[in-house]
Amino acid sequence: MHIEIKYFGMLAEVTGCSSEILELSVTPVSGLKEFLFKKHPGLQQKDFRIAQNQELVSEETMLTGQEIAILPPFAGG
Amino acid sequence: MHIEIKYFGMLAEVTGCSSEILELSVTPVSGLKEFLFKKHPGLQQKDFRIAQNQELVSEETMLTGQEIAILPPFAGG
Amino acid sequence: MKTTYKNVFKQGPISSEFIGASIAKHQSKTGIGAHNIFLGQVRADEIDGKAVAAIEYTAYEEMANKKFHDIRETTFEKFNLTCMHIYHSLGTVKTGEICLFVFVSSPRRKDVFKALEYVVEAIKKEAPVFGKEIFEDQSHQWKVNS
Amino acid sequence: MKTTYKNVFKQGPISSEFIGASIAKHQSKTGIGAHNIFLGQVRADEIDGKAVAAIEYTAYEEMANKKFHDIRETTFEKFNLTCMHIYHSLGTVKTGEICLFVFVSSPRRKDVFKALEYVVEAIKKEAPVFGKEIFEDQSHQWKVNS
Repeated sequence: MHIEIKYFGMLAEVTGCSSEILELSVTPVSGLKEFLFKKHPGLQQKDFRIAQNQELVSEETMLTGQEIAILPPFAGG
Repeated sequence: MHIEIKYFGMLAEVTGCSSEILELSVTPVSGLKEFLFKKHPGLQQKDFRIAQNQELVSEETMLTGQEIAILPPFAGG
Repeated sequence: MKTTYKNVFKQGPISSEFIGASIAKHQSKTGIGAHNIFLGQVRADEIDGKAVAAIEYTAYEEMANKKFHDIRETTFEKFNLTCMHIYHSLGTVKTGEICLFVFVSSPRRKDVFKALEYVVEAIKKEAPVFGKEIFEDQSHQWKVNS
Repeated sequence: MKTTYKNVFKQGPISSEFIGASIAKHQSKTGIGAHNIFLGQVRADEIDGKAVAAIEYTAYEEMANKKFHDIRETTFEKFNLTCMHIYHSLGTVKTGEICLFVFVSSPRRKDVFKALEYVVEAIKKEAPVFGKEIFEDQSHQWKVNS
């Protein structure tokens, strides 16, 4: 399935883009991470969390095809 | 000795004045209170504290001749 | 010998423009990361069917300014603050108007929260300020802090 | 179907005039007795001998506005508040300028202190907002909340 992946802050610097559409099989988030580490090796050294459909998810959560965001540490305020 | 007594808020209403100079002998605050209760019987029903030279004092504190203030409950803010 | 302390009192309500200007003045202090502001506003409390229209503030000013000074000193000792300002109204303040403005600033937020609550509670408890609640029919009662 | 949430973000710094005007608007709410305001100000931190000149804020806006909405709902459930406003900057905010404005109001003071700290901590922890600290020499590093 096609999934839009958004990158924010320092992670957009690492990947060189603020979003991309990836072709992925149905997989838990852990599978997505493996995929991203291959495509953007720089992510491996980075601290980040993943949101699906604007909610933080864990490694075990299955991808649903909804928007994914790769989020560096928060720095609001 | 001559002592200036100041009254604030509802206590100025009770005594009908905001300050007066009294002729008092050397006495602890408890003696001052007895004197004031006779002069202004309305004070007996009121909740108040006494400051001497701008510091709250207790019944046992001796009068020094410095300014005395009779203070109703605080309501700042 | 009498020490003179900074005068915390302002005649009448504290305006929103004054508060805005006070905030603007802190923009040159670039070590500050967090401000915390408390505003006391006169509430239209209803008591026995009558609504409060205004509070008329009086104070034992010399003692109050000394107390405000002591509260400042103690607060600076206890918390890591860059600066601190206190203003309290005297005279008539109508419902909806502001009668107390406390402003603390620090490099970091944790300090401002604790410091501001400390200051406001100390003012309510220790400052000899008196409030006459004036009702719409011009009758009154004396306010007591809870 | 997508729900749209109130937009908390403002382009650039939050001005002291805006804050003053926001305070003025509350003078018609005569049930309010206490306001508490938190302001986050950009600090000229020095890191390895270089001073921060500005922070450039970006956010995952849709998620952040949803989070701000959730934080509002939870705060109203937990504390007795009359009203609450949150504004956060996007884009460049220079040192000394204000990037976060949180405003809570209640009939009584006890509620505003607890509520304001709760809201600010929740924003820092839960809102996907990112800050690029720009140094005077135009180099940068990414800010992380502590």
